[in-house]
Order: sequence, then C-alpha cells, then structure tokens
Amino acid sequence: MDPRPRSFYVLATVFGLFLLFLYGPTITIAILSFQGPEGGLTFPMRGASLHWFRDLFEQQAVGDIWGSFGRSLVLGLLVMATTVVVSVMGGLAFRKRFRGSGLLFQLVIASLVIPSILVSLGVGLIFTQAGLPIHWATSGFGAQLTWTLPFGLLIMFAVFNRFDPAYEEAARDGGATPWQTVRHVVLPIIAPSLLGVGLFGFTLSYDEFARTLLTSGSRNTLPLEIYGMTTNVTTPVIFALGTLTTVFSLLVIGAFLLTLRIAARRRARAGSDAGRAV
Amino acid sequence: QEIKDVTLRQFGTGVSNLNEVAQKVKEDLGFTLEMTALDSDAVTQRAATQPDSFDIADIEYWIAKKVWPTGNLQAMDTSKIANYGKIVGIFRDGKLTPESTIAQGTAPHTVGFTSGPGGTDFAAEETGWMTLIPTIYNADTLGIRPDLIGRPIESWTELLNPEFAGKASLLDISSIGIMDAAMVCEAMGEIQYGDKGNMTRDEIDRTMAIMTEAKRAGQFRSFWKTFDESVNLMASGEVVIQSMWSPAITAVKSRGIPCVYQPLKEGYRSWGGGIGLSSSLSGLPLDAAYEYINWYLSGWVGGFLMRQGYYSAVPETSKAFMSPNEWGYWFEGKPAAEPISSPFGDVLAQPGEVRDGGSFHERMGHVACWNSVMDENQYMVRKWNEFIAA
Amino acid sequence: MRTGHDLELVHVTKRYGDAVAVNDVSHLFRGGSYVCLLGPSGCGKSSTLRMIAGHEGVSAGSIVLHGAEVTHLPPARRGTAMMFQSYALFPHLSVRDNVAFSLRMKGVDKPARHRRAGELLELVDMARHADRLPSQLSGGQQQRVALARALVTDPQVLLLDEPLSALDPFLRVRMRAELKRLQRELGIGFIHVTHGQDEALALADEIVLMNDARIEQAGPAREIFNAPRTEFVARFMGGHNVIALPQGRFALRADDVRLAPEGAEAVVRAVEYQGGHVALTARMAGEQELLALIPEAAFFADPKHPGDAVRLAWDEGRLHRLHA
Amino acid sequence: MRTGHDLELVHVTKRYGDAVAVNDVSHLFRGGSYVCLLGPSGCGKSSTLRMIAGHEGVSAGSIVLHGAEVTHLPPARRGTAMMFQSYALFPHLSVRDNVAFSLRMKGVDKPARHRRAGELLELVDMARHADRLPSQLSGGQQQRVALARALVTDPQVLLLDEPLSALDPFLRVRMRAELKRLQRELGIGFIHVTHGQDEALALADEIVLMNDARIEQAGPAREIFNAPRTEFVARFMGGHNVIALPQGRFALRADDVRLAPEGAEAVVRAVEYQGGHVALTARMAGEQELLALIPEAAFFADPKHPGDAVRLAWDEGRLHRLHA
Amino acid sequence: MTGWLLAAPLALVLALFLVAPIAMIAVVSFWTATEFSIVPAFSLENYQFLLGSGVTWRVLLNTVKYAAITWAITLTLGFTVAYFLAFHVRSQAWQTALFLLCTIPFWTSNIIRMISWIPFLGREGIANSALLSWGVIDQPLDWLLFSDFSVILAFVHLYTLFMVVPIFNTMMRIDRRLLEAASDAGASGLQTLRHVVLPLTRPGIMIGTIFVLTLVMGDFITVRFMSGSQSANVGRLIQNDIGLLQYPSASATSVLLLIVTLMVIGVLLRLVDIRKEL
Ligand SMILES: Nc1ncnc2c1ncn2[C@@H]1O[C@H](COP(=O)(O)OP(=O)(O)OP(=O)(O)O)[C@@H](O)[C@H]1O
Ligand SMILES: Nc1ncnc2c1ncn2[C@@H]1O[C@H](COP(=O)(O)OP(=O)(O)OP(=O)(O)O)[C@@H](O)[C@H]1O
Ligand SMILES: [Mg+2]
Ligand SMILES: [Mg+2]
Repeated sequence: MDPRPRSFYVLATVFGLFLLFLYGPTITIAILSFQGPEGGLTFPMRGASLHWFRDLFEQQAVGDIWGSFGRSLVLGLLVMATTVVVSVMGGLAFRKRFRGSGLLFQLVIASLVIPSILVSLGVGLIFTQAGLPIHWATSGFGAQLTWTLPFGLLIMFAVFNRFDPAYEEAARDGGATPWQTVRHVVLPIIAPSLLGVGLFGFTLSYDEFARTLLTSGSRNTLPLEIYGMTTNVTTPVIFALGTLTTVFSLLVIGAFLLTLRIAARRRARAGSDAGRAV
Repeated sequence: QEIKDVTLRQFGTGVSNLNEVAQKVKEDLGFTLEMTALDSDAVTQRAATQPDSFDIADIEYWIAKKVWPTGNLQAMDTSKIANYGKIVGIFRDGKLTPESTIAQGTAPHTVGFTSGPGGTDFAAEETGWMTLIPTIYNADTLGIRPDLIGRPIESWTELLNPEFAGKASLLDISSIGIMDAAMVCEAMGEIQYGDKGNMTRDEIDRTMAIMTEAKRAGQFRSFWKTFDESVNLMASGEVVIQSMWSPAITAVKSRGIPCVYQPLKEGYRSWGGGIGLSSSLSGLPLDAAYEYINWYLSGWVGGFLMRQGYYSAVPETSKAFMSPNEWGYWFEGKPAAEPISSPFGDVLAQPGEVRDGGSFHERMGHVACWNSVMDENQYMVRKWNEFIAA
Repeated sequence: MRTGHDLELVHVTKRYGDAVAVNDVSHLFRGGSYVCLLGPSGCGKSSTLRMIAGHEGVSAGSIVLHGAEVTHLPPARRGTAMMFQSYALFPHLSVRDNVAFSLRMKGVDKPARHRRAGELLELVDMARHADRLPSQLSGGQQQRVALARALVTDPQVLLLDEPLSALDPFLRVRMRAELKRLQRELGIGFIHVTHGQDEALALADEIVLMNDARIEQAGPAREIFNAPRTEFVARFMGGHNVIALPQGRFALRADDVRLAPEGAEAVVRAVEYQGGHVALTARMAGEQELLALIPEAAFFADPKHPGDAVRLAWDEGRLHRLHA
Repeated sequence: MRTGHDLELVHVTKRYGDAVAVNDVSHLFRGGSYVCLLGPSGCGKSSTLRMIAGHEGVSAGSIVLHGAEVTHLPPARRGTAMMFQSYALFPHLSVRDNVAFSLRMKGVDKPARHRRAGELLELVDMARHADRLPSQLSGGQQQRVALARALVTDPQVLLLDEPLSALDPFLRVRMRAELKRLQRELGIGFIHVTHGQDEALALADEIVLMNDARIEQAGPAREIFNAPRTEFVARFMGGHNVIALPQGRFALRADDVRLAPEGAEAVVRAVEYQGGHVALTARMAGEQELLALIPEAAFFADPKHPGDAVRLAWDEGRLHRLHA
Repeated sequence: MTGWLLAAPLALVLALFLVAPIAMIAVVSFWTATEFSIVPAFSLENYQFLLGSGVTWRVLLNTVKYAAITWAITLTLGFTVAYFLAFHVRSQAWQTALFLLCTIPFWTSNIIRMISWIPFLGREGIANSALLSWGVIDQPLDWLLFSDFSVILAFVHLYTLFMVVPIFNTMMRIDRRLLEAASDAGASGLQTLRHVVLPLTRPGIMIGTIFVLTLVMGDFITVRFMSGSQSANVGRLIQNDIGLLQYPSASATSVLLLIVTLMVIGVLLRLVDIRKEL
C-alpha cells in the first residue's frame, strides 16, 4: 500500500470526532438506561440494572407505549407498502413525458420542501372542516405519504436513470406484454432498490413526528408518545425506550441487509464455478 | 350488552390521567377506561374541537370556560351523584368556609353549573346540573431549592430577582403563566390589577412588558409546559426558583433533593380539575360514566391523589383510604409520625416533618386567584405568544 | 433471385422532433443474406435497425417482411429478433432462463422451454454455463448467450446492433468468424450494424453504406470497395485516394499506387507500418495528398522517411470515376 | 544512441494486495521515440504507465528519467505528462481553462496563461473552440484538447493511456496520424498504451509487448512483426500462423501462404474479404488450421468457398522458429 | 395515457394531502377565531397583527439565523466527512461500512436523539462535570444548554447527515482520473479541492443545502426543547398558535413561512437540476 498523505490522518481524526459526536448522545442514553432503580435522568449512575427496561414492559403511569408502538408499526408498514407501489408507478410514469409531468414533478419537490408542520396543520384543518374523523390511519397516513413519496420517487428516478431501456426492448422482443415486462424484467431487476424504498418509507414514517402531530387523532403514534413522555416522564424509562427503539431500528436495518445478502448469495450460487474446472 | 364490555375513552393532562386509576376501575367496576395523556393546550384543543375522540374529558375549570360553550360536553345531573352533598364548598358556592372571600379569577363554582340539560351557558348558583364534576385541585406557589438559594424566600417578587438570573423558570401555559406573572408584578408593586383573572389590555401589555424585559435580560433558564418538565428542571439544578405545582415538589423531594413549596405572603394561585362527559355519550356508556364518577368520588382516587399532595373534592370519603398518619400529614398539616411515602412507594417525608404550607384550610384559605380565562383571552394569548417568542 | 424471407423498406423516414434520423430510405434486404449496415456515427444505422425491429415507430413509409406489411406490428410478431449492443441480458436470470425467456412469455412449459434453450446453448457452445448469471460470463460468452436468446424464437431475420463493439480487438476477430459461420449454418438473414469497414467487408454479403440519414451506396462488399460510387464512400471505406482531375473526381486504390522512378513528384508526409504493408502518405503538387500501400519488402528495400522526395505512379486504368 | 531524456524502468514491480500487476519489469525507453505498450487486457500496461506517471506507487524497483530517480516524486515534478483514457477533461472548465489549468495552479497570471493555452490550442487546431465546455465537443475534439492540456507543461515524456479507444474506427485512423505527426514535430518521447496491434505497428518506433505482468518482447515494430520470439507474440500480432513441426514450432506469415496446385491438402473453413486481400482459413490434416492472406485479384480469379478443397503452399525459408 | 394512469395515485395523494391542505391554510389565514373554534369570515386581521408585530420580524430573523448558521456548519462538516469517505477511504467495503456507520443514528427517533443531549449539556451534565473536574472551568457553563448554542448543536447533530449523503453521492460520481489529471497538472491537495472537487460537488451541496434549510426553517420542536422555550423560530410561533387554538393566526404565520421557504428553495432549485443529479 502506498503511504497515506498527512491530510488523511487529519481527516480521519475529524471523521472519528464526527462519529463520536453522532453517537455520543446515543451512547449516553444507552448507558443511562441501565440506571439502578433509584437512578435519575442524569449522571451519576446510581447502580446498574435492567430495572427500567422491565419497567418499560409494565404499565406506565401515563400513556401507552406498546399500543403506540403497535400503531406506529402498522402505520409504518402501510406507508411502506403504499410508498413502494406509488413510487414505482410514478417512477414508471415519469420515464416518458406526459401532460402535466412538469407540474407534478414540481409538486413532488414542493412536497419535500414544504415544512412538515404546514402539512400537518393543513391536513388537520381540512379534515376538521370536512367533518372527517382525524385518525392516524387516514389523515396521519396521508400526511406521512407527502413526506415518504417524494423520497421514494426520487430514489426511483435515480434507479430508472440507470436502468437500461434495452432490457425492456429485449423483453418485448421476446414477446412479453407490457405487464409481463414489468413483472418479469423491470421489477426483478430493480428489486433491491425497492427494498431500499420500502426501508426508507418505513423508517421515515416510523420516526415521523411533525406531520403526525396534528393528524393522528386520539391515539398517539410512537414518536408522539415519546414526545409526550419527554415532558411527562421523569425516570430513565424514557432512555430505556430510546435504547430499545435504537435496537429495533438496527434490527430492521439488519434484516434488510440480510435480505439483500441472501438474495445476492442465492443468485451467486445459481452459477458458481465451485468444484468445476474452467 | 353488559357494562363490563363498555370502553370509555378518557383524556386529560398527566396530572390525573393515571393508569393506576384505569386499573382500579377495571378491578372495581369491570369496564375499561382508556387513558390518553396530553399537555394542557392539547387538552383544550381536543375538548373543543374533537368531541368524537373522547367520552370523558378530564380538564380544568378554566378550560371548561372555553370548552363548555361549544356544546361538546353534556350537563350532569347532580341527583345521580351520590356524594354530591359532600363536595367541598369551593366547587358549589365558592366558599371554603362561610366567611371566606372569593378569590380573583375563574373560581370553579362560576363555571361549575349550567341552566339545565343541553345548556351551554353558566349558571351563577347551584342548579342541579353540573358542567364538570370536581375531582382534584390545589393551590400553587413558587418552588425553590433551599440548598442552592440559602436564604428565606417570602414574596413572588423573588422570581424576577436578578440574583436568580438564568436560574428561574416559569410555566408556558398562557392562562396560568400570566397569573403567575401578575402575582409577581403585583407583588413588585408595578401594577395594581382590577382582577388578575380578567385583565384589561393595558394590564396585559404592562405585565408582558415587565416579563419580556426580564426574559431578554436572561432571567429565565427555561420555560416548562408539563408537570414533569418542571420536576426535571428543578431536580437537575438547572433552575432554583420557579412557579411549580405541589406534587412536582413532592416528586423532586422523592429523589432526595431538597425542595420547598414556598408559601408566600401574597398568597396562592389555585386551580381545580374535573371530569366532563362528552355530549355524544348516551345509553349504557353514559350509565357507566356515572358509575365511574360516583366511584371516583367515593374515596379511593381521592386518597390516591391526596397521598401525592393534591386535594380531593370529597376529602371525607378519602379519609377512609388513608392512614391517620397520612391524613394528618397531608390534610391537617400535622408533623408526620412515621415516614410518609407516595402511592408509588417513594419516601417523601421523614417523621417530624410538616407539609409546606400547612393544612388544607391554611392553604386553600389563602388563595389569591384562580386559574382563569379572561375576556381579553385572545389578546392575552397573542401577547403571551410574543413574550415566548421574544 | 429472391429466397423466402425478403425484408423491404419502402420510403421509410424517422424523425425525432425536427431532426431527421432516417430520410426516405428504401431498400430490399435479400432473405438469407448477411447484410451490414455501415456508416459513420449518427448516420441513422441504429434508427433504421430499431424501426425494423419494431422498437422505434416509423414516421413515414412501411416495412414489408416476406410480402406482409409489419410496420405497425409489435416486435415479437414480426419474425425478427434483435441482439442488443451491450447484449441486454437479464441480470437476474440464469443463462438458461435468459434464453428461455420468450418461450416463458408464450406460456411454454418448463421442461419444453429448457430443452429448447439447451439446444440453442449447444449451438453457441455455452451449454456448460447454463446455470450461470450473465455477470459471471466474459464478454464473448455474453455475446453468445445473447445470440442464443435472439435465435430461440426462430426468427426469419436477425438484427444485430454493433454486436462486436464491446469486445477487445483480438476477441472481435474471433467472434466475427463465429457470427459468419452461424449465419451460414442457419441460413437466415442477418442485418448487422457496424461502423467498422473491415468488419463489414469481412462479414457482409451485402453492404449498405449510410450517410446523413440516407443510403449512400449498397451492394456486395467487393463492389463497394472496388467501385465506390461517391467520394464519401471511397474515403469512408479507406484504402482509397480521391484524385481531382480536370475530367472529374476519381478514386484510386492505395495499393495501386507505387513508388517508381518515373512517377509524379511528391514529398513524404507520414509512414505507417501495417505488418504486410507500409502506408505512405505523400503530398503532391497542388496540396493533393496521396496514400500508397506498398508491400513491406519493396518499401524496406529502400525505406523512405517523412520529408523525403519520392515519385509516385499508377496505371491510368485503375482510376475509378466518382459520381459525386 | 541515446538522446536527451531517456526513461528507464529498473526492476519495477507493482502489487495490488496479493495480485502482481507488473512483475519485475526493466526497460529503457529511448528519449524522443514513440513507444507503444501493447498487450492483452489485464497484462499490466496501464499499471506500468501509471507508475511512470506517478499516479500509482511502485512496490519495488525504481524509475529513472534522464539520469534522475523520480520513483517517489509527485506526478507534476517528474517531467512527464499524462493523457487519460477518456481524456478526463474538467467538465466545469472551458477548453481554454482546461488547457491553462496547470499554469493556473502554478500561479501564472491570466493573460500569460491564456496566451500559452491559445498557442497549444493552435497546435492541435482547436483555437476556434476555446470557449466551449468539454461536453460540447466531439470525441476527436476532446482528444485534441486533452493533448493540448498534457503538453502545456512542456513534458519530456508524454504518457497516453488508450488515447484512441473512445473514437470510431474512421476517426481513430485520422487521429493516430495526427499523434504521430505531433510527436515527430515536438521531438519528445511518447509512451502510448494500446491493445490494438495495428495501432502499435502504425505508430511505434518501438513496441513493448507485455503479457501476464511481464515484457514478452520489445523492439522496433518491424522486428516484432517479422521476428516474433514466442508463440504468444506471433498469435497476438496476428497475420501469423503457428505451425508445429517435428523440429519445433514455427511462425509463418499469412501473406506467405498461397494457393498452389502442388501444396498441402486442406479444406476451406472461412473466407473473409479484407479489401486488398482475402483471408482464407483452411484446415489441413491433423486439425492444423492455416490462415492464408491472398491478394484480391488472385483470389477472385478462382474464388473458393467454405467446404472447398484447396492446396496450400509456402516457402520453407519463410518459416520463423519460435522460442516458446 | 398510461403515463397519467401510472402517475394518478401520486397526483391524487399530493392533491389531497398537499395542495388541498396548503390551499386550506391560505384560506383559513383570512378567517377569524374564537377561543375554541374558527369562524369563516374574511378578515385581514391575522396579517395585520402578524406583520405589525416587531416580534414577527425578530422571529423571522432568528429563523433565518438558525438556518444560516446550521447550514454553514453542516456544510463544512458534511463536506469534510463526505470528502474523507469518498477520497481517502480506499476500499469500497470500508467506504460502505463507514458510510453505514454514519447513517445508523439516523434510524433512531429524532426526539430521543435530541433530548439525549440534555444529560450531556446540563448544568450538572457530563460536559460540565468533566470540564470542572479537569479544572478547565470553575463555574458550570450555562450556555451549553437552553441557548442558541444547544439549538444549533442539536440541529447539526440531527441534520449533518442530510449534507453528507448528497455530497458523498456526487463525490462518488466524480471521475477519479480528474483528480489524477489535476495532480498531473501540479495542483496541490488544496488546489485540487478548490478548483476541481468543489465545483464538481456543487450539485450535491445544493441538494444538501435544500434539505438542511427546509428542515431547519420548518423545525419547531428542536428549538423548543433545546432553548428551553427561550428562543423562537417561525415554526414555534405556529406551534404556539396551534396549541392555543388560534388556527387562523397559525395559518397566517404558516403562509409567511411558506413564502419565505419557497423563495429560498426556489432560488436554490434554479441552480441545480435535481432530476439530473440523481
Ligand atoms: N431518441 C432519440 N431522440 C432524438 N434524436 C435521436 C434519438 N435517437 C437517435 N437520435 C438522432 O438520430 C440520429 C441517428 O441516430 P442513430 O442512433 O440511428 O445513429 P447511428 O448511426 O446508430 O450512430 P452510432 O454509430 O453513433 O450508433 C442521430 O443524429 C441521433 O442524434
Ligand atoms: N487498483 C487495483 N486494485 C487491484 N488490482 C488492480 C488494480 N488496478 C489493476 N489491477 C489488476 O492489475 C492487473 C493489471 O491491470 P492493468 O490495468 O495494468 O491492465 P491493462 O493492461 O491496462 O488492461 P486493460 O487493457 O484492460 O486496460 C489486472 O489484473 C487488474 O485486475
Ligand atoms: Mg447506433
Ligand atoms: Mg488499461
């Protein structure tokens, strides 16, 4: 290996500090979540225990963590599925110009840049004025889509920018109908990116706060619940929750990476040279 | 359909919206109570705008002044309330004792009754139809960290004392915060209010001007919006003096941190909470709701709340659910005979300690004003908003 | 003499917006012959091929295959098959499934389509690698799979868009021999787009030379090389000089120019060794540059260098008159 | 005879992890000469060039330019300049600014560096397009700009990595003539990486043929073509047959094989028209395939087709013995 | 035609949950409110109060200040990190691994990440205790928490990644040979950075800028938590109004925020073609 230039060490140090900066607080709360039963929200630690994690699984004084977790999970999955389907359709649509495509694209960008609280406020207003019930699965769902769809769509743009149209022509040449082309050629080829869109959609929704604030109705999603807890809970149980949500996120990513890995391995196995002379 | 299949959705602030209550309801009455805890702005908002999202609203009296006229709540027939007669006078004719004077602000009895079923007005005296059934109330004052202050505090003026610059806090709930601010300004002798609970625009402007100036000068460390925020601020030493709620002080103390609920010469600012029923509630769920209310007033909840430092609307019934030691300490202002512990098992006072502020009558007899909604509420709200943003 | 599956373009035009990519082209591609579409970049070769394949709409004119108009049929129903420039093998399917793809689309059952795919993989000598993914193949191997995939539908005409351009020169020569062999064995028509003259000369029964959206000249490879009709053809095919004489412009093959004591005076500009020959560029009077292809032995018997004065000669009979 | 700026590789090795890309290579590049580094894909040509340029560290050995060791100098201080494979023109800078880039880095003031850039653009005939962005240029034009940019530093040696590979065949031939002319005019050394034999033959004063991380043979173009040392060289340079005889393996040039009534029996396998010649592949007894390059006129006097029986002959004296 | 069909779900979602709500906000901004409900009567009162109050302008200025400072810091930091990852990390495996490492905290709830600073920065927090015990200071530093410093710190913590990702993405697409060409031309590391890398990374910088600016300008809870309600931005103003049920007033402020945001982003979008950069 060539020797590293000095700038490498400077930048590596900066990078290391940046990581520390990123992880510092997370690690802090991870440590604090193992406070003893007497412990508070700040250092010093008073003993070490799993008390607060146990506490998390018991009835809290206020709120309903697991109920809101369940709602967030369901909502996340709903948003994820919708985002994947709608973004793929949108991505396909945008490959050709159509009337109003420019306007629609600008709307997508607007959707990305308009502050969340405005969407939240607006959707809440519309629903109340129209006399519709505000519920996380209707108004909350819609408000979140205005956030996940632009991301999904932009990813699809990136994917289709790199997608060789010759694949589709080859499929048509082989007699595939438009639907068969999408089903047997386009979708399998872009599948890994779809997983990515799904993962993105899920986490954006799962973590969305501002857009859900005024659109979730009488039942909280997890971020709202956590928001409530930050003002209503005075024990390290909230840190335990934080640690647990982090772990959960890591599990989701892990599952995602594993899926990709397995898919890649399965493909590779199909045609490996193992045990064969070339 | 049986009553135990009923599910009632209740929401309110974290103060009284406790899951223990729901559990006990399930045990004692058999039906399900779903609790949602929100901050008081959100509570107001939901009560006023989303009547279908709840069955029972656990709100404060001053909020009722905003919510009741919307017709989202239904009047309650006092004849169905078993312990109606034992409810303390504050919630009926406004007087703790026959000779008490009624404090400024939205005293609970002024918004406690309506003309009849379907009424959206407030009645001046007991009519047999209540807007809210009182549940919980208290008198608030400043909380301090005696260890960090090291000298006696006697007046509301201390909140703006430059000595505590960067170490003071105020609550950011406009209707309550402005009252605390008014207490301070009045104590400082800067403003003489006609009625702190119903200020004129000019009074509001002057009050906010004083507070804004203090804020710009860095008097405040932080504002708080919920009970526990105030606890955290105090417990972590970020703040040494702030407007505070009694149980919040209890909570700080339970961590072994010295904290005093400081009686002040100008008196207390008081508040009261109650339960209202959604106007859409009828039939079996409505029966369940009445059953719930009667159960609420029958003592267990009262004891549960009183042992945290609040007062019950029907103290007599609660007495049965408290030990004589607890009753003596919490209600009568006597020194504790044995260690006093909270319902959650934290030790709050050692033998010999006396409750800050003394007995029930000592406290509730020195109320200077009630949390309220003013005629100029909207103007006040905007000014408050400006103050927070300033 | 026409065999079974002639393909005819009748006044075919392709416009992209204002730009005309193919301008009123008519041509008959004889069934069973190897035709190369040759021309500089952007002249419209790919557009022509893609119209034949049905991947590009026709702006005007029609395409007739074996007597039937196919102008508006979908690609799969024309009897043509296409092999794409960088092969466009489906990356998620094994070699076998790639080849069997169009059968699967038709609903042919698995054993049957695998059998057929196996046959074609035998044909291109890729049966061993049937289970691999395209990414696990070398360029030449990918090319064969693409060929097998295109042939699985038994097309009457195979269309190839620069099939050899992704290969290195060494492999390119080998694969072009294979293409030629396969075409002869199958007896179907190949239409092969390229911009390499040597490739076209080596492969084509007929060369269709395009320029600027039109056909410049079409005919057997030897005819194109020996009797270029226009200056463009002469220059593009290479190995020719274009000489302006009072009577008109003439093409003169470079290997007909020799160094001789009695020829026209010229100054050597450049010398390129080409293995068996040496290409010598010299400038005559009047700025006319002349390329001479001189056998190695002859050249090195008396080597010349840039700047040397030489005399160049040729037989008048070898001058070929150009039309434009 | 050595001129000014000789470049010498002394036991140079390049390793990437475990893989050896260049294995103990020593060679002297004569100053002022045009050298082509030729070889199949992956043989280490680019790695060698990049080590000379200083863009790749040297794992072992040293590089000496004009007597001074430059092994560890930064690229700009070696006296070399590099022209990159796809030109690597700065897309955000105009043609003029691209050329003037290194002067700007040196702190030369604007008028001076623009003047100098203008001169170089004149040299490569691109002065007209000085204000364009690279994306607005054709491939050939980009190549000239890249050349001008590389030359602006007055390098002693110009390094070119496949400079012609992005061009179409027509342009490639034209641009290689320009490269050659420029090199002669400037009189500096060019080291040009390519994997095209024809390109190397046409351009090089000296060809360095690499294979498998080593130099297989180095020498003047004609020597490489006429006297290949190994079977690999003979095959790679093309136009050669490799014949196994009891005495050993021999190379035989394809243009030394002729159709003759008294020759060895063989069956035609393939016929490729190449303009002036026809390449005929035939199989003799014992699976030996032979390539014959037959002048067009001779071939078409009596054309052969695949499957025909022919007789092939050659002079024994033209057999060239191979060492490996 | 099919284009429209495919784009229809996207258009529908955006129409229902973006266009309509924003239009609603615009309409409501001209209504009046009582304490608990909104009254559909045309009135300019909201705007009069809003534009007439000095506080509005101060808050707007504060919003812009937060956005500008956060932008400058995230840009510097994000660029440095992306530069290190893209140009100094040699193996692709390491690049992916380090990049993932940077993104992991992003999958943890924003609110938890934010409040986790509190035990760190408080008067008795880790930072102060450490500094005190090292003898660097003899008084706890008050400005670490509930100050502009803590607000910006939290912003930087939350949003630097939104700079890193697009910048890294563009940097990875810079042809490495351009850097070699620059070093061939005698450019020093800094010169290469200034004259080659920076101009070529501009689109990524623009996209990152758009993200960071919208997120910061639309934020309301970071400012609330990290300033202890001592500072305000426009989002806070809106949230306060919403909390106090002053929807028309909140809407008017929203319209103001929308206009400012769209103006800033509009200018940025002129400088970069998002679709091309994906
Ligand atoms: N989809 C398109 N939209 C607009 N113009 C196009 C399109 N495809 C091709 N063209 C234009 O049509 C002309 C002919 O293009 P075509 O691809 O047929 O050329 P070609 O001969 O195949 O060139 P090459 O050898 O470079 O592949 C060119 O000028 C090209 O720019
Ligand atoms: N950065 C690298 N890391 C690891 N291996 C490399 C690297 N660069 C080149 N190699 C390997 O070194 C060997 C020589 O590569 P090099 O690029 O020099 O070949 P080349 O002769 O230029 O080939 P081509 O004609 O394909 O450009 C190859 O096997 C290649 O895979
Ligand atoms: Mg083409
Ligand atoms: Mg190379």
